[in-house]
Amino acid sequence: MGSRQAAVKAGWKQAKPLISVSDRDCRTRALQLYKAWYRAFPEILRIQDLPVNLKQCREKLREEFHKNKNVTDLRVKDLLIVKGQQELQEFSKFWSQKSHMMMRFKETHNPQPQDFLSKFFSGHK
Amino acid sequence: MLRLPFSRGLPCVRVVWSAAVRGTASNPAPEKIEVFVDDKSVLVDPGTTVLQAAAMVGVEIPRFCYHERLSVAGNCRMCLVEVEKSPKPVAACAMPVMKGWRIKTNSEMTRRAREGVMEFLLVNHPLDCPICDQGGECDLQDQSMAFGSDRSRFTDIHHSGKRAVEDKDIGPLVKTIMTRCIHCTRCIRFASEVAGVDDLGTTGRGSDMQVGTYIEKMFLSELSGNIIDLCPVGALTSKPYSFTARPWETRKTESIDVLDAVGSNIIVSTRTGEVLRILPRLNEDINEEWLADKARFAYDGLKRQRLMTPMMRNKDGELVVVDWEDALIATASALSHAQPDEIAGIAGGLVDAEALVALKDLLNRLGSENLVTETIFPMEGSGTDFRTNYLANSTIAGIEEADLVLLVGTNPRFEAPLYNSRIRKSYLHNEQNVALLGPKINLTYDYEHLGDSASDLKKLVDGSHPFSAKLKAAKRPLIVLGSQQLARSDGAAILSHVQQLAKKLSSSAEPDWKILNVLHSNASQVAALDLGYKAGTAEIRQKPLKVVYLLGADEGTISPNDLASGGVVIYQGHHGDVGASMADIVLPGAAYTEKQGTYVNTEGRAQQTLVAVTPPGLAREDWKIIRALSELAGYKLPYDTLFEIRDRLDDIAPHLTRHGEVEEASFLDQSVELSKNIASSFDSSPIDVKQKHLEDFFMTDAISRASPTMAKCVQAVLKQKQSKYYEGEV
Amino acid sequence: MQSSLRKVFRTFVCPTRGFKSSPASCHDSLFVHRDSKEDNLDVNFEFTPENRKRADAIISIYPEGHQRAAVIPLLDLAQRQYGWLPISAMHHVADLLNMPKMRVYEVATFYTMFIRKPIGKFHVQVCTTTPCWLRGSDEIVDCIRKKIGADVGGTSKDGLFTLSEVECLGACVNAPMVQINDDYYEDLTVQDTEEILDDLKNGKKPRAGPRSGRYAAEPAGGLTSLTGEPTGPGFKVRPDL
Amino acid sequence: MALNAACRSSVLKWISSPKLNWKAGAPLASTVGKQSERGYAVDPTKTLEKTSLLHAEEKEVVVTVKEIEDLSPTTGVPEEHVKTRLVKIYSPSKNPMQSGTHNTGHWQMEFDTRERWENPLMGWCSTGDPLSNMSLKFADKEDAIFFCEKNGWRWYIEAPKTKAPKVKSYAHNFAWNKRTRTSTK
Amino acid sequence: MALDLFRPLKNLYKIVKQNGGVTGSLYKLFRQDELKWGELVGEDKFGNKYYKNDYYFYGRNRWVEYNDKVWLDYDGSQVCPEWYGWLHYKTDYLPHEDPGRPVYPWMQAHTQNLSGTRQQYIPYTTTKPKIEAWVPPSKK
Repeated sequence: MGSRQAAVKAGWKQAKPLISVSDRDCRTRALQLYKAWYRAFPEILRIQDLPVNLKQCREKLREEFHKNKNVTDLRVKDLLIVKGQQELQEFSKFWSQKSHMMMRFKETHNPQPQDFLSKFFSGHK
Repeated sequence: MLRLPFSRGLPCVRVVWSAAVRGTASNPAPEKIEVFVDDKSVLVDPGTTVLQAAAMVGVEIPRFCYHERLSVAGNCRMCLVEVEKSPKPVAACAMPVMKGWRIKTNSEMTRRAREGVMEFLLVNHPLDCPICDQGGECDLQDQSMAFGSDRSRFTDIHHSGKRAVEDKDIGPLVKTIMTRCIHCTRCIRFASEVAGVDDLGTTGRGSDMQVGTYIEKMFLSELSGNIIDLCPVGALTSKPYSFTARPWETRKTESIDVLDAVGSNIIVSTRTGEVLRILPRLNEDINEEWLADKARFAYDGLKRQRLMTPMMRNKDGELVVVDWEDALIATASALSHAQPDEIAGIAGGLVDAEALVALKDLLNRLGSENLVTETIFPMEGSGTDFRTNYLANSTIAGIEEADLVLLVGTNPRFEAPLYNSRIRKSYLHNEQNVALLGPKINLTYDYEHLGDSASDLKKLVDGSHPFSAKLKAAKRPLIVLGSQQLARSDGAAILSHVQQLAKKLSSSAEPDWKILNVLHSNASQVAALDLGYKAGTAEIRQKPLKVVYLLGADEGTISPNDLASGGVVIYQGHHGDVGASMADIVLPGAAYTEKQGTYVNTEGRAQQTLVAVTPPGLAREDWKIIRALSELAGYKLPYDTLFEIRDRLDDIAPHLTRHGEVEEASFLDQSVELSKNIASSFDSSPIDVKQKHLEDFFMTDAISRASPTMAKCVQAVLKQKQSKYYEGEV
Repeated sequence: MQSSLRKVFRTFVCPTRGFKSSPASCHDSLFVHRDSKEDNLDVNFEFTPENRKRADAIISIYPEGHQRAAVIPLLDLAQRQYGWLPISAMHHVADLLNMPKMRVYEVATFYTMFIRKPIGKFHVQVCTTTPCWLRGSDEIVDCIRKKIGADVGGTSKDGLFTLSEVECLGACVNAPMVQINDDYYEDLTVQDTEEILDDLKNGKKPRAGPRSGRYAAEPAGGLTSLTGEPTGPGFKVRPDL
Repeated sequence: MALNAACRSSVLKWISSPKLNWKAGAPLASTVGKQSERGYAVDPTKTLEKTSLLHAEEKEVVVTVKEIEDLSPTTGVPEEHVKTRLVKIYSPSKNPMQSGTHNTGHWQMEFDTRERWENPLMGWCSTGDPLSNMSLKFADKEDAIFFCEKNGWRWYIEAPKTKAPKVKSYAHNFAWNKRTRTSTK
Repeated sequence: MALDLFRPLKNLYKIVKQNGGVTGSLYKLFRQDELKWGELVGEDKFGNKYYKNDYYFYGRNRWVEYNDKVWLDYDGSQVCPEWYGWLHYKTDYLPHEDPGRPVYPWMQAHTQNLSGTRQQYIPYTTTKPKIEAWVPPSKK
């Protein structure tokens, strides 16, 4: 119980690694994943018959990687890499379909109001 | 296997027990005695019952008639347990433990005893669980699953021998299906001990015994709803809630009641965005486990007369529905076209601290200082500068420690029923004495009546009153001043005299004992005064008002005639009541079940309500309306989220964000000093209270006035008063 | 075949304990109050001056603060005065003792000897418990029934007699017996019963006690034991002591 | 055409390669930039493979991480439901309708209530809140706090209300000179 | 039997003849996308004509030609219930031949599917609002 209480106060701890053992290691994996995606896109585009071009795909790839640029935790990064890996496999094998890819290009829901007033006028937010 | 769950979750009880036992031992604790419950050793105080000792080690003994807050009856026999070397099982609820006893709560004898009791109870209990409202939260159901036999020997398939009892009509709140009654007598003990209304009893004997009122009579109590909770079976169920929902279908939100100034803890049960019922929630410091009828049953008022869309008066003077933009822009322009001193904000009795602080910030930014509450509090002397002046300083739980209570111009029974039930509890169990200065009313306990003349206060202060000797002799005296008296023209004199009396008594009382208590009648007053609102509308009515912003103010303390010509009344609130009918612009806000708001009760304890359902229609949380308005008026308030407005509250009054804790106030000496110069002339009119009778209790605010159930209660009470069997009790 | 054998076996050889309910044993009186012609709040009940004195005397027995213990004797007193206990009598007692009315109702409904509905002048209570029954209480009941023209629980047309069957009244030695108001009439025969009822009807008060000529509960055929003088000291004691 | 097909199958083969080595801290053999024989620079499956460490032996390896990881990027909870939600951590109170204390004594987390709306035809109720039915139970409150912190939710604690013990005695009903002497059962 | 090379032509002749010459046939072809010849077995109250020709394969040997008035707005629901059974091979009896067709007073007259028209059924809410709004008192 005591250790948990300490845990609430943000600090550092030693933990078993998920996959990577160092930041450098992790970076390597991230780059590898990025490259794998980069290279898999022509094939994915071909088999999925996506209505986007290669450039757009690669821009999107960059964007998706950049979304997580603020992640610092090694193990979270590892998990993200694993998930990216899974997804690559799913798309390459056509387990995920066209719509799953296109979801990335177009939000399926309307943009939510951001400032207080428009939130106030739009509903109970 | 089934017994396993009952023993779960009790380690925490044990901690509490031991902690509290340590805490309350003022005189040298008597030697503890050791007993063994299921071979687990436990040290208990002498006099502890077997059932309590078992609870300490986490063994929950089944029971029907035993209830922690009622006297021990020992008549259901469900708590029979085996004690080693005793030839017969003993009733755990009534038997004090003796040294070295070995209690066996899961032995063969115990189990057989329980099974036998269960069988007898079920012989005469109808098998109507599918149509019984208690189903799903029924002690009999649960315990027959856990401890009963798995087969029946009841072979009366022709239903010739099953007991049947006619139902009683005890009012519009409690539905009785007396055939289901298992004669635990909890309701009778509650009525007699807690409610102080000896109207329930058992008539007949043997298999003909029945619980009821003998004569046809309404259960005339402001706490009657609690017998629904107490009833372990479905004999007493809630009439408004009947056939509405099963307990497992509902979502429970733990919240706070705001219909009186006590701030009872409640559980709001909702389903499909609708409040279905309100139950009390345990809080030893406030409401124990009881709840007043208004708090429990006025929830249907939340579904009627609601303001759901913004409204504005058109050219014909009719309120018509508009959208938020229009309403807010019109409000903003009205505010910005008036001079700062022509704007006033009036806060009503059901407003949360967040909305109060938002309105105050907005009006202050506009340059206006005209922020008042509807309820009057004298501003002479130290006024509301010291919290000690307007709080129930001894706290609600503190009543139990007092040995003498002097009530001044208050009827706690209807102004704050749970405050009154505490006094009654102390009266019964702690031999507390009570005196009342005010009209003669029925408080459910005996009290010494000191007349109703305000000038007697002067005699009490200078010690010439016959009661002064008793006050002086008291070690822990308590003075409870009703907030209504402060609205009198001599309110300041009354307050100052009570303060002086408190000061005087503090010399003869125990050190650090707080004497002065002000009992408020609405939930928002303390928070408003804490935030720096002034009390009473008299002062601002003198000003040439152009814009009046009514924040849930429904008491009609101000009327459009008080405004300069072309004045605008803006009403923000949740019910169409007095305020909304006279408003030019209506902004729909949220009721207490629909917002996360802070309320401070009469003892100065900040607590928060939680969102059980979202506000209906276009209604919004109150502080958000003011925040949106501020942006349109060009004075944007610096908070967008609840966290940010809570930070703002924290800046002004840190205790407002410390939910659940009482912030003590102790500046009595200073305020007495400052109040000495107040003219001490009393009115000749006798001290009076508004709520003298039970029918005055039910409809006191916008929510309860909109409630059909409360209206039915008033009708039922008035009807009962026509009856020959009514004896002028309430 | 086998199963029916098993059934027989179960029934006779090892009967399982069966829980059987008796037919609904509804009490002949109601345990809620209903206003009626005879019993409502407009019925005026006050203790007569003598009874009031008695009541005060009863109350004075109990210590200060515990006067409500007098509720049973006072209700009894009220019943003796009025013949039965109307609701207004209960209220009067409650007011006298300053106790909640419900608590008085509880007492009045608990005890079967408090009668809460109109009753005849003479309450004939026939014991039909085993000893009396063996000695012919059935005939006595039949006789009374015929005589007063009302069934058990009923009142005769002239309002004089109410017949009830009661459990043992503790006079088994003088069975069969009836209790009429406060008096026991014992060792009855049908003829005796008729005589008693006739007397009461005619305003005479028949002598209470055994009708067989016995004084009290002594053996009917004279003493069978303890006939001689009691022996003196030293009876059958060893001579050397 | 045939070449293309061959390429495609090789890509698929890599990706579906079962040689995923999930062992934590295992050394990685291949490095970036090595040309594979099929002409692709990187084998995607290798990202999860062995790490090149000096000490190739499988020994206890530890990394230093933040005490409370922010798991929200990996949980799949929409961002608005991470940032705007408020979690209440509380110990549920006893059902006042019953004597038993089952389903109490643990800690529980619940999200703030969001709007529900009604189907205009049937009156059925819907909500757009994916977390409205998520109520997790924990043995103690630190666990609950830890969980919320990890997931990036704001939380607050509602202090549990406890019962005060009270001396009770059957004899009080019959006390000679106390007000607890009641005339009830 | 020798292959009758002229059979298609004969059929064409029959079809054209039955459908009212070349213009009539073209008209029907335009309306129904199909030209058939067969025996007219009856006509319902809506003016739809029912044909039968066992020359065609089972499943295509009974058909309806909708009333000319509806032009292209014909719809399966315009077949009246009496003919429905015959048309869908539920029975081989024609409506007037069928012995077991009771007529009850509660039977409603058949209408075609009105969806998409002004007469279509629009469901309305049957639930009471859970929360009643305040109606401001009117000055009038």
